[in-house]
Amino acid sequence: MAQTDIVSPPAKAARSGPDWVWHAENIGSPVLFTLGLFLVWEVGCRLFNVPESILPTASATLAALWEFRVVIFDNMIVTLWTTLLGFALAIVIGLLLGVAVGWHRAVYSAVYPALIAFNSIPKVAVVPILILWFGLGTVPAILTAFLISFFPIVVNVATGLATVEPELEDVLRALGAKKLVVMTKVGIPRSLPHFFGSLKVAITLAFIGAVVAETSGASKGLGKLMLDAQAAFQVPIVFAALLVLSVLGILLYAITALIEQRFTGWAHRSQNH
Amino acid sequence: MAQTDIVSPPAKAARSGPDWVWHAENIGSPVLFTLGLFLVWEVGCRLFNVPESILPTASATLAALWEFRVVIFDNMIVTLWTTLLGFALAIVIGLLLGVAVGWHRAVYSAVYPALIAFNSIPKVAVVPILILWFGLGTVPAILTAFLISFFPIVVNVATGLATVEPELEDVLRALGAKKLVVMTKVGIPRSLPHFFGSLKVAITLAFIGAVVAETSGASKGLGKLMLDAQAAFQVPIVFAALLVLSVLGILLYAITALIEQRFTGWAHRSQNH
Amino acid sequence: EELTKVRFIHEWRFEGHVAPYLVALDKGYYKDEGLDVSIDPGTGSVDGINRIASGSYDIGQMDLNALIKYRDAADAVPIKAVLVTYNIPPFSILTIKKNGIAEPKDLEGKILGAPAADAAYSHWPIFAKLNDIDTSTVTVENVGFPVRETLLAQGQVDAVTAFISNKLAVKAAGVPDDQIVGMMMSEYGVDLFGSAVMASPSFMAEHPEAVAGFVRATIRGFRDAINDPEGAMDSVMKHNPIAKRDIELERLKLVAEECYFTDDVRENGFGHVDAGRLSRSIDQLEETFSFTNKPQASDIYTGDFLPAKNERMIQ
Amino acid sequence: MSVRKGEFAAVVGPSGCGKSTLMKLTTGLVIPQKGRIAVDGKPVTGPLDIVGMAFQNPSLLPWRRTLDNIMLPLEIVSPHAQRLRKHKAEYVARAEAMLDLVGLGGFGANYPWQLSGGMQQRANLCRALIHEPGLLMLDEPFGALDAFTREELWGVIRDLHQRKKFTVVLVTHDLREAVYLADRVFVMSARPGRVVLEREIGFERPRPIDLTYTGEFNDVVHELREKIAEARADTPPIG
Amino acid sequence: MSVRKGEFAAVVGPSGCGKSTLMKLTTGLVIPQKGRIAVDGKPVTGPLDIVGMAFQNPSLLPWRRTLDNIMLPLEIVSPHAQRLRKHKAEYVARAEAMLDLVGLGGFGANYPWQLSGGMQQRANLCRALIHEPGLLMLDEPFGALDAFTREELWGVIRDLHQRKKFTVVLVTHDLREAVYLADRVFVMSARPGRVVLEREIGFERPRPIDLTYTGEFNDVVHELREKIAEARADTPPIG
Ligand SMILES: Nc1ncnc2c1ncn2[C@@H]1O[C@H](COP(=O)(O)OP(=O)(O)OP(=O)(O)O)[C@@H](O)[C@H]1O
Ligand SMILES: Nc1ncnc2c1ncn2[C@@H]1O[C@H](COP(=O)(O)OP(=O)(O)OP(=O)(O)O)[C@@H](O)[C@H]1O
Ligand SMILES: [Mg+2]
Ligand SMILES: [Mg+2]
Repeated sequence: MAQTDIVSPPAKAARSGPDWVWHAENIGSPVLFTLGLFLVWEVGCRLFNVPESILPTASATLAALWEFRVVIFDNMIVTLWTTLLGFALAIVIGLLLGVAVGWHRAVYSAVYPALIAFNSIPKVAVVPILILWFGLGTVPAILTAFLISFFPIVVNVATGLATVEPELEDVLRALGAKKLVVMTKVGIPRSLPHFFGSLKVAITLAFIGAVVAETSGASKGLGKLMLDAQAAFQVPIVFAALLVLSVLGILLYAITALIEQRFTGWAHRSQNH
Repeated sequence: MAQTDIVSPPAKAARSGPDWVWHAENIGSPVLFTLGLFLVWEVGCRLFNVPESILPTASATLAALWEFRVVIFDNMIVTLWTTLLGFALAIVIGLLLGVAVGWHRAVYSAVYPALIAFNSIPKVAVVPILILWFGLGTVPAILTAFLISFFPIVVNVATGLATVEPELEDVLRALGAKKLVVMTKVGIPRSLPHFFGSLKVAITLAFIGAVVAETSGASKGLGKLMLDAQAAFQVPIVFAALLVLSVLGILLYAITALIEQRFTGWAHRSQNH
Repeated sequence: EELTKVRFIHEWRFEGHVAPYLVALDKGYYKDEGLDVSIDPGTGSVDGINRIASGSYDIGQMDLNALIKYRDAADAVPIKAVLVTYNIPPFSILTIKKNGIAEPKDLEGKILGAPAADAAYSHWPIFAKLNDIDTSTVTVENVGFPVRETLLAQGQVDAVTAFISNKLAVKAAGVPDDQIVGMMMSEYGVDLFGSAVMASPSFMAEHPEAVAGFVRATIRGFRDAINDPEGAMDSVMKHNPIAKRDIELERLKLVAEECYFTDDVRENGFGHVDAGRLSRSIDQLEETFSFTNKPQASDIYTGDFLPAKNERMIQ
Repeated sequence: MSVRKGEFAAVVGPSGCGKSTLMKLTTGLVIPQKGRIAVDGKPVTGPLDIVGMAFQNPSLLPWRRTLDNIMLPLEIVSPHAQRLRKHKAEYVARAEAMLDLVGLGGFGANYPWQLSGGMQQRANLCRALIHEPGLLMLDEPFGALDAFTREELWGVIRDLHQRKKFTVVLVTHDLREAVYLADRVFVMSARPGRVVLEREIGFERPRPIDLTYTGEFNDVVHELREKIAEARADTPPIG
Repeated sequence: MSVRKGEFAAVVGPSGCGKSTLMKLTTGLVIPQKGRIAVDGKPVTGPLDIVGMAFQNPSLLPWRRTLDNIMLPLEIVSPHAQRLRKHKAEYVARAEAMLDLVGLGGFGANYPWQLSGGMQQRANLCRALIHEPGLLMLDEPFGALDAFTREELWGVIRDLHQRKKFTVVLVTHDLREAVYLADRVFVMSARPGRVVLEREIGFERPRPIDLTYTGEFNDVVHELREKIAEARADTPPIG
């Protein structure tokens, strides 16, 4: 006879697999995937006979990376520093602007179009103005990194605030909380997943901003190095620098992701994450 | 005697102000704000005697816009078309990749670092490779627009999927729905606010990508026009082109926002929106 | 009769000094040679040479020195120059009178603005060495192309490396004409050629007569542009509607005078190349560029497509 | 515990004892660390598609109107999923009839957040019923309803069960509800929840609502109540 | 309707009649389009800070642990907001005592989604009480609780009201609950909800729980039930 048997009372439920699965997925797969990419790069270059002046092979790039490690490292420090400052600025201002935009419909209507307009402009066009105002040196690069990366933060924070469930806000409003308090106690925590999502985009943009600015006027930095290398027909160095940029991007992303996990663990409780 | 009086039964609650407030906020404020920006631009340039070769006045820019409207318009059409194609590609691939990344932890671990690495690379460095492979025409510009703009979409869709409340997924899982169905019926609709947020960032980036690619090799487009104008000391034309880019950015954003309203109205029910 | 298609790329965008090609095109000189030529603007020699190498273009005008460096790579496509148009390269140092730089030596202790990708800057070490400049005392700032002249005008840098025609940009940045100083590197011992028409090896092999025809028609274009710069502006304006006519005219005249129509050309005809000078220039490049695979003059240039001297005289 | 096919089982127990978790285990939403669960003779290893579940928390999808929320199972469970597109009108009519049945006629076009708590709960119930599941799991489906609406819905469930003969597992806090509706009542103890009592309810079906006012009925309710109180006495009381 | 200071009022009525909306209107969360609402003699124009509200839907903030959720009002309402930082330990102790009181001792460190439905509702109740508000609004606070837990919490609320003399408005579906706890019961009709009946409950305070088993008590409950049934007869029944 068909029947529904339920033996033993509900125990603590198991949602995740054993340890080795976790390791395979979190360490194995990215390593394998990355190795795969390098292989494709190397084989592709050799197979299609891509000229070194356009895309050097992976091995040539790694060789250049090793040979010029000192120069590359020196310049990397400069770019990293510039990027981090610009990124920090972008977080602060992006968060403030996002909250302002999410605060009131009028601010939203007034500021948003201007922000979008500004962001449709290639930052390369803005760098010269910055250089003329702030002189050569690192300030224009920091500002470019900031200018290019704050917008995703604004948009995501504003979206997050706009989509807060009013029921949660009501909990605070019922206590007579002022709008600022509602914002800090509900709006902002609730928007943190959006915010951290935007940081992943922003950090990569900040790198691009710093490098682009360095190519238009700086005496150090990976952007400058890449131009020099290009002019000296040392294309493998250009790609070695790009590789370094990628690795930096991943590192900063990983740090961001760690902080994200710490702050938005509550939101990431789906089964597959 | 102090007491709590409740007269008349609960009627439909009023959450928004009268009509003219809406109009003032939605049309008045952006117009005023934009006019203000132009004024600051004009006065600032005159006051600080900014050389025209760096930043022409607003009036000179508008004059150039009018004088060269035909050339600018012709090139604009090219850039707009390029951008739209790249953006469309970014939406499709970004959505697919975002779903794939949100689908399984292993995909996430494997693909995400590579995506971030790729996105930390300035796209200017990639354009020559694209041109080499796809020739000069519009393909490299379309691809650049795509490459620069798909990442925010991936990140936001993945974040949206990762933060879906498991309770909502359970509704479908309880019906024996396969993962794909859970994804399409719950994951994706629930992530739409994240998705649309990313489109706002992506559309501005797509413009930047198209223009940057055009400056590296194209026979038409606003990027090419801006380079020509810069070289011909017609800096006001450069800024007229930037102005056009801004307006295009706003227009495309507005269209995106309309579609967003249509699809994610349910999520935007906070009081101030 | 069927016209032969020729895809041509110029190293730069359509400014006044590109007029010879545009004139030749507009006046039908290429058609006269049985050619159907398309002319595209470019974004510099490094990109341009790569595009010829990849087969996107058949012929181009690019910097000969960039070609020499390019050919050093083991996998380089054997592109060869067939007509040297810049008898003297436009590489120079620009400064302003009040900065007190009259001689190369005066650059010591000053700030030199130089875009890292600038072709002129790539020859700065040769220039410095030949003129005994102590480079450790010169501060080189990487300045982007768009701000180079403005920074010079603002005084943030004391001198810049540039093409001689960039004098016009310094003028546009507000420095009066008579205050601008242009130091041609060629006058201080940098003995290089400038840009040249170069063709892909496959095109040279398949259409040798088309290459010769292209060279002949181009020389006619140069002759016309040098003799009638005003008239040549019609072609420039046609192909670049946002250009300012008077500025481009000035640019053409300046480049023609300094680079195209030199004493050597006056005497030996347009496109004259002295094999010894070319060899010496490769040696000179070795000062700054470590060859692994040093090309010979004959690898770089061939005079096979050049018409007779009397056809190459400008006046 | 074990429930027979076609049986109406009720589960009662103190708050937090694991009733909702039990429901999730049975439907395969959660996989047990120890113990065994079988439905239809087969062990449960993942979600089952013959189940209709009304969660304790209504969990209506906020981007769908009430009607679309209710029709959700039809889009997923066969054979409806295959038939839905062709027979759209027929299914919409069915959903609307369903809404009428629970007193939500005319609210189909409202979004879930435009409904009151009790209305959401009723919509939730409709969603569990619409695809006529073989096994119906109801987690406190009437908690937010007033006594009269509740009694009317008792009738609805009772009649449906009578007609369709599906298996029902009902979690409730209302002993009268359990006794009136169920064939068997399981009583669970406080955390960690175990079944401490199992009581067959013998009243003949169909049961009229007046049954609940009979002494016989009240005796059963009181008997259960006392047994639960006894069981509670073994565990420390709250407060 | 009008509620006196210190009074314990109960509101009953069919699902969807507007009870929750009434609560929101009273606390100023929603501004009425017509009609007038006054608290403490002053018309309500925005949220009031003397109110403690337990929403029908627990609405615990998912990023805060249960204890932090309960302490939320202390961070906002004066004078606690000013004192909180200095007297942290004292307030934490108070919140923990509160949790113990409702049987959630030891669950303070859990996230809301780790609690069962009834536990969330109890946490919600704690949050409404912790800052000792002058006006307590409870929207079906015991809906998801079993009979025993519920009766224990009745006692908790009764004692608190006795001691602190605050004003309480309680929405409930349980007539026994209303009669046992309230000084006055308001009965609302179905949509559009109007107060159709107002009944003073005269039982002397403090009321022992045994009162609910007396005939006198049951008479009042039955009287109310019949009156409601009469009122319902005027509106079309559901189903
Ligand atoms: N996601 C979760 N993670 C960890 N613990 C949980 C989770 N969900 C529930 N629990 C715990 O499991 C126990 C049983 O919860 P369950 O929801 O099954 O109770 P219940 O019997 O339905 O109670 P109620 O009558 O209050 O709804 C509770 O003590 C709760 O704290
Ligand atoms: N946000 C809203 N927008 C539009 N209508 C709403 C909204 N919230 C509630 N309503 C409507 O107002 C009416 C009263 O709702 P309310 O939540 O006050 O009912 P209730 O008496 O609390 O019911 P229940 O006992 O089911 O909780 C309902 O018919 C509902 O559809
Ligand atoms: Mg439960
Ligand atoms: Mg309600």
